[in-house]
Formats: sequence, structure tokens, C-alpha cells
Amino acid sequence: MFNSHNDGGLSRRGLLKGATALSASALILPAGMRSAAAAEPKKGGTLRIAITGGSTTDSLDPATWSELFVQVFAACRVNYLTEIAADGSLVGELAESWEASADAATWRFKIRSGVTFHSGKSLTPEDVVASINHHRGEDSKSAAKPIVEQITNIEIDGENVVFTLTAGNADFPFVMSDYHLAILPSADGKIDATSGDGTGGYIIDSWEAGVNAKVKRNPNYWKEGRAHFDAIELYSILDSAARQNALITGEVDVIDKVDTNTVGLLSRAPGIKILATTGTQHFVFPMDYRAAPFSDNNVRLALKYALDREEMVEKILGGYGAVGNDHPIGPGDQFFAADLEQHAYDPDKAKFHLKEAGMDSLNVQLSAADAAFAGAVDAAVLFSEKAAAAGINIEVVREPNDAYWDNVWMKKPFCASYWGGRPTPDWMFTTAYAAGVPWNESFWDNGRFNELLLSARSELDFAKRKDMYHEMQMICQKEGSTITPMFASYVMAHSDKVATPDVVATNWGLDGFRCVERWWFA
Amino acid sequence: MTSKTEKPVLLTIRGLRIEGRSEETWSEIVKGVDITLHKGEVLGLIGESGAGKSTIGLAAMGFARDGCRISGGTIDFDGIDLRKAPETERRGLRGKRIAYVAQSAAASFNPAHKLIDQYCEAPVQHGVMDRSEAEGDAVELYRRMRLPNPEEIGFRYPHQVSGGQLQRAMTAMAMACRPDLIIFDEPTTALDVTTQIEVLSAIRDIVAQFDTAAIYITHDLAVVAQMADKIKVLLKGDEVEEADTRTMLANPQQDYTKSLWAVRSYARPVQPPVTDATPVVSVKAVTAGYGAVDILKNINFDIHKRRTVAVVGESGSGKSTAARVITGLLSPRQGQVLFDGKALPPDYRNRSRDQLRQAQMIYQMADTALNPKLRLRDLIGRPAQMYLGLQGKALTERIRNLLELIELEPDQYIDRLPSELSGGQKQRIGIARALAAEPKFIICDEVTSALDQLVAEGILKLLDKLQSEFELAYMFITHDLATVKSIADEVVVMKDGRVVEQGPKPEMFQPPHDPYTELLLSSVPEMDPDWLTNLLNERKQKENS
Amino acid sequence: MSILINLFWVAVAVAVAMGAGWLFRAAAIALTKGATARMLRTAPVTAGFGMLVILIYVVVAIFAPLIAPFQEREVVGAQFMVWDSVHKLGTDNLGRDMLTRLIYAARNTVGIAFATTALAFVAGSVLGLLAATVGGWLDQVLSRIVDILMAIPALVFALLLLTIFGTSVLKMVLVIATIDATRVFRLARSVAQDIVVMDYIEAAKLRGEGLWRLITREILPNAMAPLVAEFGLRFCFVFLMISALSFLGLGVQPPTADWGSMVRENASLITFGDITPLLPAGAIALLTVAVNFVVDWMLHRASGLKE
Amino acid sequence: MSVIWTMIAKRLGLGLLTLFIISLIIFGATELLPGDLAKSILGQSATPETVAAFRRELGLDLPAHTRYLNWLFGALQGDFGTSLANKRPISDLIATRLGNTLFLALYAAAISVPLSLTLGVLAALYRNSIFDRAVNALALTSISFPEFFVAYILIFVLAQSGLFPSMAQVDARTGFAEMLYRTFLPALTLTLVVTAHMMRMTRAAIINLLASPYIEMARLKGIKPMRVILRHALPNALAPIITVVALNLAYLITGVVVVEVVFVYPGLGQLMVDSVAKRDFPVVQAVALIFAAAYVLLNLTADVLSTLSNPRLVHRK
Repeated sequence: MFNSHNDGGLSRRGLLKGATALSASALILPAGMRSAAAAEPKKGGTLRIAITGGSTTDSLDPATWSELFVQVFAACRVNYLTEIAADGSLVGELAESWEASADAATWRFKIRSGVTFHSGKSLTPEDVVASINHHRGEDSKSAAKPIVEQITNIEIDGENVVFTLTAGNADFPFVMSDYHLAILPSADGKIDATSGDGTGGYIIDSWEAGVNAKVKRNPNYWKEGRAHFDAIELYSILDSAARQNALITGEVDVIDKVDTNTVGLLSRAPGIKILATTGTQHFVFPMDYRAAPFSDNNVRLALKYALDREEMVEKILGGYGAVGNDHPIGPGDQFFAADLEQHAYDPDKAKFHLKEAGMDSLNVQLSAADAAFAGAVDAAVLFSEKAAAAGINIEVVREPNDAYWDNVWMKKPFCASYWGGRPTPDWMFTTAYAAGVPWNESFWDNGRFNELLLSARSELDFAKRKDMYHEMQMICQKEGSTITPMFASYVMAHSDKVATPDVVATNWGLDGFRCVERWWFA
Repeated sequence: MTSKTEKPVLLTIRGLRIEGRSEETWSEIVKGVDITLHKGEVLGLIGESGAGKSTIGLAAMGFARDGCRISGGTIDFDGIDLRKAPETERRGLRGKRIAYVAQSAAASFNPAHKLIDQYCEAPVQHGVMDRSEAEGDAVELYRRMRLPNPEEIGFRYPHQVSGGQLQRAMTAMAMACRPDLIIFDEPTTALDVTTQIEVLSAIRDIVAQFDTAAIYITHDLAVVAQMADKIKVLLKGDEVEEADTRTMLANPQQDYTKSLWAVRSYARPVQPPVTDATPVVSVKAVTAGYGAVDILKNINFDIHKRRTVAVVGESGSGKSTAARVITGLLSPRQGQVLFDGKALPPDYRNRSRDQLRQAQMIYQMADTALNPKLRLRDLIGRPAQMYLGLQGKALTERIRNLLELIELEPDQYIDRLPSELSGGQKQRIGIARALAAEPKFIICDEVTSALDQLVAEGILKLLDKLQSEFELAYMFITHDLATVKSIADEVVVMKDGRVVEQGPKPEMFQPPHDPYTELLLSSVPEMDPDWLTNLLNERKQKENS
Repeated sequence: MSILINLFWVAVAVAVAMGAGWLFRAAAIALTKGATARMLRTAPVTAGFGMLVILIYVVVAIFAPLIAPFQEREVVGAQFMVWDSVHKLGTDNLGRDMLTRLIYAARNTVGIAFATTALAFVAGSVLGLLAATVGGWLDQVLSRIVDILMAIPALVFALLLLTIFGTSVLKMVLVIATIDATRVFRLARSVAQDIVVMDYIEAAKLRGEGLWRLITREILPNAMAPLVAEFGLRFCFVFLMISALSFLGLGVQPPTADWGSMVRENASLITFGDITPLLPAGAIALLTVAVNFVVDWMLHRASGLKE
Repeated sequence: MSVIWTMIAKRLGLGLLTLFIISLIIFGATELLPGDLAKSILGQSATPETVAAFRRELGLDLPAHTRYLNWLFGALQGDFGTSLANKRPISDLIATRLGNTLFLALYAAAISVPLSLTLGVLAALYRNSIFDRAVNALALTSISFPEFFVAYILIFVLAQSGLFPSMAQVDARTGFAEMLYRTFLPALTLTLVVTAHMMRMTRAAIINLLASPYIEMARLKGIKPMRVILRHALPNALAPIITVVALNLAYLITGVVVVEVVFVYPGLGQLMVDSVAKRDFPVVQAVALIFAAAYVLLNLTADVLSTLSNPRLVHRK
């Protein structure tokens, strides 16, 4: 219902899709813990961050976390079994190490010793079991329930916690980095979900839901070379102009989700640095493959040629992003099909395909709300404007932000949507493009594509796999039912007093929520 | 009398010209008037509405109302040139040396403050005395003004005090700084005749006691005759003539003045007595009121064809309530109203359209009785259209015909709005609207009391003419006995919701009277300058005896 | 010093505006005759200025396609281009011509605001007059309902209703009109209560006039002055309501240009001292001031004060 | 005085009825909103099982009328329940925010009411002068800018120069002077928004009376113009002014969500909007009732004061 919540919807959905997709496959193997920071951090200072997505209904219960504010707040207070490092690799956090059975259906995590909670209680494997169980079971109302459903049993074996899965999953350690799966202190096999206690680098000082949270450094933090600030204040600022103002007036040091309309102006302000990380986040317009007129590939192609991607990157992303080529694989990916012809704005081609489809003109409705992604309505308007030259009439329908994912997404035949992206093509394709999967938002079903997806998953030869993914990208581009006009960066801004590591994580905004641990005052 | 003119001159006005603005154009409303007033002298300014008498009175204070400006002449008050003096100096005079008594004390007292607070304001603000002195002084003056409970009355709010008392309190307030000059602007016009006597005598006495000069503005000759040393007659901003009171009354020079005097003599011929025909309207033993209070108590009277029954009484006597019962706006608790011998449904909403048509009403205030947004065509035409079903040409013809009946030129007036008419013309429209329904019976509720005498005269004559032409029965509600004298066939005198006396007019104006009728009759001012003095003496003797 | 210069320009602008107002009034008087000219002669310069502005807005709104240099939704350049000879007021965030958008917005905004206000007034005043005329239980029921609706904060109420029913222009008009109608009802009722006690209403009732005619012919014409004055203010508040709704994500459907949403879209630029967002806001402000200048004059006439 | 007590009793009774009906309306509206708490908290991750579990736990699976009656009986016993979303008692949730909202409302009122009355009186005194017209035009301009826009302009002018903070962050530890300083910009924004309305009404109500005979009488008593306005016109113009002031105070309490968002001020408006978005019905209900009660009470106060300001109603004959 309210604009201010769009931003939140984004992260919530992204993770979940990503997290479920993990069950399919992943290539990243356990690695030792290493520091992401190259420069020498200094200690001290109070970091003030203005963040979107805070709400008065926020809770300390990890089962309900969904928006950026609570995610960053959590990163201050708690740890997980595993952590995604700034370079995208997986490192252990509260798990010192882990190993899998040969079929990858049993996972044994060695729990770090000598870690204490803020309350002084020592971390035990029981706490881990209780923390994960909080999301499981019949009565679980956790957002993370779908991703822990694969766990059939959890056992303690000395310092280890052993997870038994329904089937083999090489990516299970990845799952354990999910931000819901915070490790909290337990008693009698249950955690107190709302105590606010944790093993993290900062201890709660005060918290008012939807307003602010203040934490101070945990003097007993177990991690070396992390959590440099004396204290951190998180402010929930929903209005993007207010966030900018707070940064300009020096009332906060870091803001997230910079308004792309004015990012250029903000970058020229003295003492302010823009930080943009480009990863896998991309914006899409899925079309319902099952329904006319989108069931005709010529119509889909006509629409793909009828929008100006360069302009969208420029005007919707403020230049912070890259054009998309109607498939979900980002240009940074090792499997990216660079030689694929780039779809560009070409009204003649669009007209041609329209004619092929036996039409002189096309009238469609495009549903959008800024809940889908910031600027979605404007993007739809630009689309509509450019498409007119090709005889395509796109009527932009602005839907309420409120309940957009409930009422519009996957319900209206043509709408705006977004993906946080996934580290591997298989993961991404499996989440949203494989026939019949829950988040196949376009209801696309391509035999050849589905076949390739299965074989690629089990193919170990890199060259062959590359060929397969290449072909899949091409199929997606030529026959897919999703228009992917752009890849969007996470755009943050901070005062030049704040120092950041050379490598900043791209999996989420604010250094994968971990700016609170990884950044410092220069 | 002569002694006063030997006193020093207080106020000299020469060639006074005042302009008024309407719709962004200025036009002269006072056209060169001269006034000379000696200390302690009372000048009566008399004229009809629009004569500029109030404007002149205010100009004597160096004051012009919003939308007016003094454009020429000199105003010299005791050596001070009020036109040239700065506003602060003029303000210093007002309330202190020149005071003002307004027509309606009820409207001119601030409803938010107690009387005594308002009394004390001028003396304290002008630094004449401090608050406690002023309060003591107020009690003294209230006593002299013969107000009841002089110690206590000042602590009441204006709405808690009756109109006659308020008018005296206002005179007391004007006297607070012992001014040299008081402007009385129609101070008794809004009062009942019996109350008027008390106020007039109190004013006259206090002015004499403090030897204050006064300008007494009124349209009522008989009143001014009691109050003024000399009289100036005004007509449309021009001076007609000025003379000392007795001379003026005895021997007016100008035609206009004579015509003013003559008004008083109109009386319609005496009608033959009624036979035993069925009365058009018959009020039978009606008791009515609001809530638990009975306003009317067992009222009976009949009105016959071609007859005018005047219902006379002071405010609160129930005469208007009687009209409301007849029209059906108020259902009686007991009794009934017969029309042509048949009982009317008590509530107008249950009456048939024809019953509604047969009884029409003309209101006191034509301003509020005519919808200001409708043109005369619609105002008059509507009843004809509704009751008689006239349309198109026939309707227009009827409207023109009605306008002719009320002596207004149809071509000129048919498309005017009420705001484009004079007071008398508006009242004529009210009459035409009643006639348009072709009724048998018309209630005239104080139809002339808001009008100047000459105009009222015209209306009365018109009503008279129409009555004989259409054989109408009139119920004429009034508090003015002069009107009764000129138009009534029969008189019903009411007091406190009861009929005190009723009968044919000639009998009513002949003794013996009911005491209340006697009081009413004797309270009507007469042109004799000694009338008030004599009357008060008479009453005092009666009380003593 | 710069303040002085700014003040100087403000003074010049005011002088020019008043001069234009005076000229317009003079021209209007010259071109009309009879009662209209007499009425116009009572208009102060501010009212002349107000009428001139309203006239300009109406002309712009009606002839928007002829006046505007580009199409309403046409993307003509990069985003936020500076003012130049082609794009007199630069471009907006999507690279649409700002001047064009402003001109079309006049049509849309004024149209929507007018429709909303008109609807609110028809509903509010008919019910208000009815309540005052009939009185009794009808009055009680209607007044209580209005009291209840007014006790729910307008913005929250609008948000609830729009979320439930969706955000098409029609629904927005209906929702805002409903909320505004409660305010109009109160005014109409209180004005009518003063009128129904007048003798001419009594005369009409005694004549046997029906309720409808009583309301439309006898009461309504006399209640017009305060209602028109309220219309002026309400009309302007509709822009603000739309703007506030658009702040909360529920405004006019894109790509329709409307001032309220345009203020919202460009508002964050003010943080950087860019005056672009002042343009639509200024358009609203100018119209508000103009309408109320005229309304003030009409109220003044109705009040009968002669100064 | 008994007149007033009767009126208060009657109006309070009506007020309670109003609150009851509003609670029904709000309940109905939240029922009609698409989605429910379970869905909006879980978002896209909602699966039928988790949603069902959520509903069971919160009692959302009960029929609507049962839930309403449960709430109603609780509320009648003074127990407004706990937030569905984060289990905190609603009274805790609301207490500080109500305090903040009232503080800001009173702060804005403390500036705007005297300001608008003064300006209104001066405009009436110097009516049709340059001063009058300038004040009028400025006031109209200030109300024709959307609130958030006024806020941005004030931030640009007053916060970027470092005079005042752009964020009105306050908590229980903030001292009074600090509170005044930190909330100055939101208070000023609201002042600009409400002043025009009150000022225009003051001016109009006074000017309306200037043609009254008693005003002319006062002038003819030689009273200074300022005193004529203050002592003679103002007391009689109080009723409409009080009504408008009450309306605006109600607005300051109930209608400032936009200002709260821009200045990051933790008030009730934001709580209401968040709770509506999350379908947290008991919180929505409680806040809506507070708003409605504020409106009812302010109106009642206005009517009582209007009555008291009118001697004709207080002192019967």
C-alpha cells in the first residue's frame, strides 16, 4: 500500500528465491575464513546509517525478518553458521568447518568453540539445533521454512551438528548463510526468538521498531579484525529525499538505495562518495507464456525490440547498471554469452515481427508498481513511449504497491518484476525459467531449454557446460517469455570519512549487510 | 426657549457635503447642509429614509460610515475643525465630548460584555475617571435614567435586559463622560409605544439636567415635537426648512413639510356594520403555544368578507402567533380555525392546495419575505402558475396585470430583482404575490411598520383599493394605533396572549376603554409639543389619587 | 545584497501581476455591459489578477495540445536537461519536456480537481440542504454519519479506500469527493439553517411548494456565495490531496501529467537547490492564490461591507 | 452552567457511539484490504502451511465477527491487546508515539495559533492594505504547497546550512530544550500548513462583524482601532475561530504522517501507515480510535469553549 515499502519487498523476495534455489546445486566449496579487507582498518567512532525498509511492525524474531533494516540490524547482533565473503566465496562463521557425506545428504558442521553470547552464555551445539529448529516443523511460520524443509533430522555429535537431508545438496552450507538462520541462545531446546541476544559484534543498546536501533561494540567479539566501530546507529528513513538530506547535512554517514534520479547530483556534493556494486540484480517484464498474445513468439520478439535499454539504464538506473539481453545471466558471469547479438531498440524489427504474428498493431496492458523495483512505473512508461513507434500500444497500469506480489505478480499477464540474481546460471534458471517451478513468473515451458538445464547440472566438462549455457541463453533471448532490459547496481552513498574495503560484497546492498563489521572510519 | 440661543455656539456646520459609494461610483447623499447648535440646545432632524439624517448626525462627530466620505463643507465643534483635525484628535472627542445613542440598543451593545463594562470603557479609555469611579457613576446615572435595580443592572449582559431598559442604559452610557453634545439616532423607533414614553421622558430629563446639547434624529414628527427646541426637515440630502418647534408645527412653510404633516389625516370611510353572514375566517377558542408555554389563551374572533380586522398589541402579546395558527404553521392545542364555516386542518401540510391558496400572507419585512435571488416575474408568477395553472403567455399577461394593480410599470419592473427595488416597492410585490393566488383572505403582518409614513400611506391606500375590488378579508396585525385608525373596520386588542377588548373601530376609539387599551391609546405621541409633559403629569396625578 | 535583488524582483513581479490584473479588469469592464460590468467595477485589482490567471489556466487547459511544444508523454531528450531554447523549462526525469508536461498537467489536474470538487459539492450540498430543510431524524442521521466520517483522518481514510478499491482516476475522484463531501455537507447545512428560517421560505412552504423546488429554487441560490467560496478552497485542496497520495504511492496513473505527482517526482531535486520542482508547485500555488483572490472578492460582495 | 454539563454528557455519549462505529468501519476496511497479516509478513515466501500456522497462532482463522467481538470485549475492559506483528503490548507501542505526536502537535500549535490569531487580527485591522494582501497571498501560497515539499524547502534552507537538524530523532532520553530544537523544522512545516487556514478564518470572522452596530458604537465611543478589534470584535468572533483552531489541532494530531516520514519523526501516523500495510488490525484499530477520540474531544472542547464565549448561552435571562 505504501511506496516506502517497495524497497523492502525487493530484498525479501530475492533472498528467498535464491535460498530455495540453493537446493539445486552450487559449485562453491568450503573454504577457511579470510579477511576481505585489504587496507588497514581503524577502530572507533559511531557509524550512523540510514536504511529503508524499517517498519513499526518489525520484530526481533528471525522468522519474520524480511527487510533491509532488520537484516542489517541482525548483521550487527548475530552470526550464522556460514558467511558469504565479499568476493562471493563461502566462509565459515560459527561453523569452523564442515563436511558432507559422499551423497551430500548428510552434513556435519563443527561448531566454533569459545564463542559467547552477549549475555555471557557460551555457544553450544544445542543453540545451533534450537536456532535452526525455530524455522522447522508443523507450526513454523518462518519465512525460511521452505529452505529448511529439506532437513529431516538434526543431531548433535560432540562439537558437531549433523544435518540429514531428504536428498543430496552440495549447496547446503550456502543455505546456512541465509540471514534468517541466525544462531541464538537456547534453553531447554528452544530459543527465545525476541531476546535480541546473539554472538555478533555489537550489543543492542536501544531499539524502537520502525525508528532506530542503537548498538555498541561487543568487547568480547570472537572475530578478529571485524566490528571496528564503537557504536552503530541505524535509522529507518523511508523517504529517499530524506535519506539524501540526512547524508548531506551530516546526520548520517551511510545511506542505502540512493534515488537514481538524483544520484548524479548527489555525487557532486562535497564529502560524499557513491558506492555502487554491480552483481546479478536485474529487472524484468515477464509475459504470461500461456496466454495470447504472448503465446506467440513473434509478439514476444516484437516487444523485446520495442524498448530502448540504453535509455532505461540511463534514466531509470541513473547509469548505474548494464543493459540486459533478455536472459538472466549477468555480464560478469563466466558463462555469459558475450557473442550473442545484443537486443536493441529497433521499431522496424518490432514491426516486422508483429507482421509475422499477423498483426498491424498490438494493444497490451503492462502492470507496474514501484514495489516491483524502484522506477518500475517510469520504466514501463518509457517502454510504452518507445513501443508506440512500432505500432505497439502499451497501456501502463500503475498498481498499488501494497500487496503487489500478492495481487499482480504472476496474476496479471504482463507486469514488472525483479530478481536479486543468483551466483550460478543453473541456480538462476532453475529458480525462474525451468518449467513448472513455483517462481517461473512467465510460465515459460521450452522443451529444449529444460533438457539442457538437466544435462548441464550434471555435466562436469567446463567447455561443454559453457556451450550448453550459451545455447540456453540464446533460447531464452530468442524464445523466452521474459524481457530483461537491465541489470541494476546496488547504489549506496557514504561520507568520505567512512572507509570501505577494496572489495565490497555484491550479493546484497551495504556490503552484503556486513558494512557494520567490515567498514571503518578513515 | 430663547434663552438657549443666547448661549455660546457649540457646533457649526456649513455647506456639508457627503458622498456615498455604490458599485464603485460615488454619489452625493448630503448636498450642502448647514447646522448651528448652541450649548444645551436640542435640534430635531426629521426626514424619511434616505434623507441623510443619520449621516449628518455622524458627520457632526467627524465620522463617516464605511462607504461614505465627507466631501465638502466645514464642521466646527467648539473651535475644533473636525474635518482638518487628525483622526487621533477626533477620536479623543468621540465618547468624551460628543456621544452617540444608536437606534437599536439591543444591536449596539456588545453582546459579549456586561453593561457596566461597556459603560466604563469610554471614561476609563479617555482618562476621565478610573474604573471604580466610573462604576459608581454608572449606578448614579442608571438611577437617574429610572432603571430598575440600578446597583445590579449593570452587571447583566445586554441580552438579559429588555429593549426599553437597554435604550436607557445606552443613554446613560452616552452621558458617562458628561459630553457637550449627544447624537440621538432614532432612539425609540424600535420600541413599543408604552415603553417609548418612559424612554423619551428619561432622555428628556437627563439632557435637561446636564444641559447637554443634542441632535435628535427621527422620522416621527410627534416624537421630535416632544424632544427638540428646533426642527430641521430634510429631504434626500437637502435641507427643506428649519424653525423652532412650535413654529414648525403650527406653520410649516414648504409643501413637503406640509405633506408630512398631512399623512396623519388619512382614514378610510366607515364600512356598514356586518350582518349575520358566515365569516371568512373564524378563530374559535384557540389556545396555542410552544413547548409547555401557552402563548395564546382562548382566542376568539371573526373576519368577514370585505372587512379589515386589526389585531393590535405590543411585542409578545401573541398577535403574530395568532397568524401562525391561522396559516397552519402552528397547530393549536385547543380550539380550531374555520374557513367559510369549515374547519381547516391544523397543520398546513395537511391542507389542500385550494385551502392554502385561499389564505395568503404579507410579511412585515419585505426584505426577508422575497427571495432575493428570484426576479419579480418568478416571485409573482409562481403562485399564479401553481394554483391557477397559468403558463406561457397567459402567465406573463397575469404578471403584468398584477404589476399594474400594484401600480408598477410592467415593462420596467418585470425582470428586476428585489434588491433593485425600494422598500415600498418591495412591499407592493409582497401584495402582488398574495393577490396572484386570488385568495379570499390576506394576513397583513405589520406590513407598514418598516416603511416611511408617506410610503406606508400609499400601501394602505393600495390595500384599501384592492379590498373593495376583490372583496378581500384582511387580518391586519400592527402595533401602530395610527395605522389602526386609518384602515381597520374592527379592532382586536391583545395583551399577554389574551384578547383584552374587541369591537368595531369607532367604538374602540371612544371611551370607555379597557385600561390597557386606554394605556395604548394615550401612549401614541401627538403633535403637541406639550403632550408628553401633560401626559406624564396626568399619569402621576392618577397614581397619586 | 542578493536578498535585496531578490526582493526587488519579487516587487517587480508583484507590480507586473497587479498591473496585468488592473488591465484585465479594465478590459473586462470595457467588453461587458450592464450588471456584469457594474459587478466587475467592484473588483479590486487582486480579483482582476485572479480572474486573469484563472482565464489563462482555462485557456491553457482547453488548448493544451495546440500550445504545448511536444506531446504529453513524448520522450524528447536526456533526463534533467537544462533550460534552453528548445526545452524552455528543461526536461524531467524521463527526458520529457517540462513545459509540455506542465501545460498538459493543467488540463489533467484542473480537470480532475474540478470533477472531484463538483461531485463533492453536488453530493455534499444536496444532502446538507436536505438535512437543514427537512430537519428531524433525517438531519440527525446524516449529521451523525458525517461526524463519523470526519473523525477518520482524511488521508488515512483515502489510503484505506484506494487500497481496497484500486487507484484508477475515477476511483480517486470518487474517494476524494466522498471525503470532501462531508466537509461540504457541514457547510451547506449550517448555511441552509440560516436560510430556512427566512420568511420567504415560510411563504414557499405555505404556498405548498415541494421539497425539491424548495431546495433548488428557494434555498440553493441564497446559499451559493459561501458554497462558491468553499468551492474555491476545496478545489485547491484536491491538488494537495493528490500530491500527498502520490507521496504515499497512490497518485494519478502515469504517464498522465498532473502537478501533484510532478511535484512529488521532482521534489528531491530541491535538496540540490534545483528549482524544477518549484514549477508545478508554483503552478498550484498561483492558481490557489488566484482562485482565492476572486473568492475573497465574491465573499466581500456577499458580506455587504463597503470598504 | 448546567446547559454545558448536559451538552458535554450528551456529546460524550455520542462520541462513544462514534468511536464504536468507527471501530466497525476500520475493522471492515482492514477485512476488505487484500491479503492479511500472515501474507504480508511472510511476503513472497508465504507457503500455505506457514500462512495457516500464522493464522492459527494469531487467531486469524476465526470468523471475522468472532475476532471483532474478541477485540471489542478486550477493548471495553481497557485491554487493546498486543500487536500481531511483533507481540508487543499495544499500550507500550502507542505510549511513546502518542507522546511524540502530542508534543509535535502542541509545539506546532504553540507557534501557529498565536501567530495566526495575531496575523488575522492585524490583517483585519489593516484590511485591504498592502500588509493584508501580502499576508493573505503568502498564507495562500504556503497552503498550496504540498507538506512534504514545504518540508524539503525548509530542509534545503535551514538544515543544509546547519542551523537545524533535518532528522527529528528523539527518544525518551532527549531533554526538553533539545526536543524543541530537534523538532523545530517539522513544527515549522506544520505551522506553515495550518496557519493560513486559521489566519483567514480569524480575519474573516472579525471582518464579518465590523459592520455590526456595536462595532460602530465602539468606534463612536472613541475607542482605538486595535481595542475595537480585540475587545469588541474578537470576543464575538471566537466561536468560528475556536472551531477552526480545533479542526487544525485535530489535523496536527491525526494528519501528519507525511511530515513524520520526511523528518523521520516517530509519531502515530507512521505507526498507523505501517500497521495498515502489515494488516496489524489491533494496532490500526487502536490508533484509529485515538485519532477519532482526539477529533471528538477537540470538537467537543471547541463547542464548550464557543458556548462559554457566548454570554447569551451561558447566562440565560
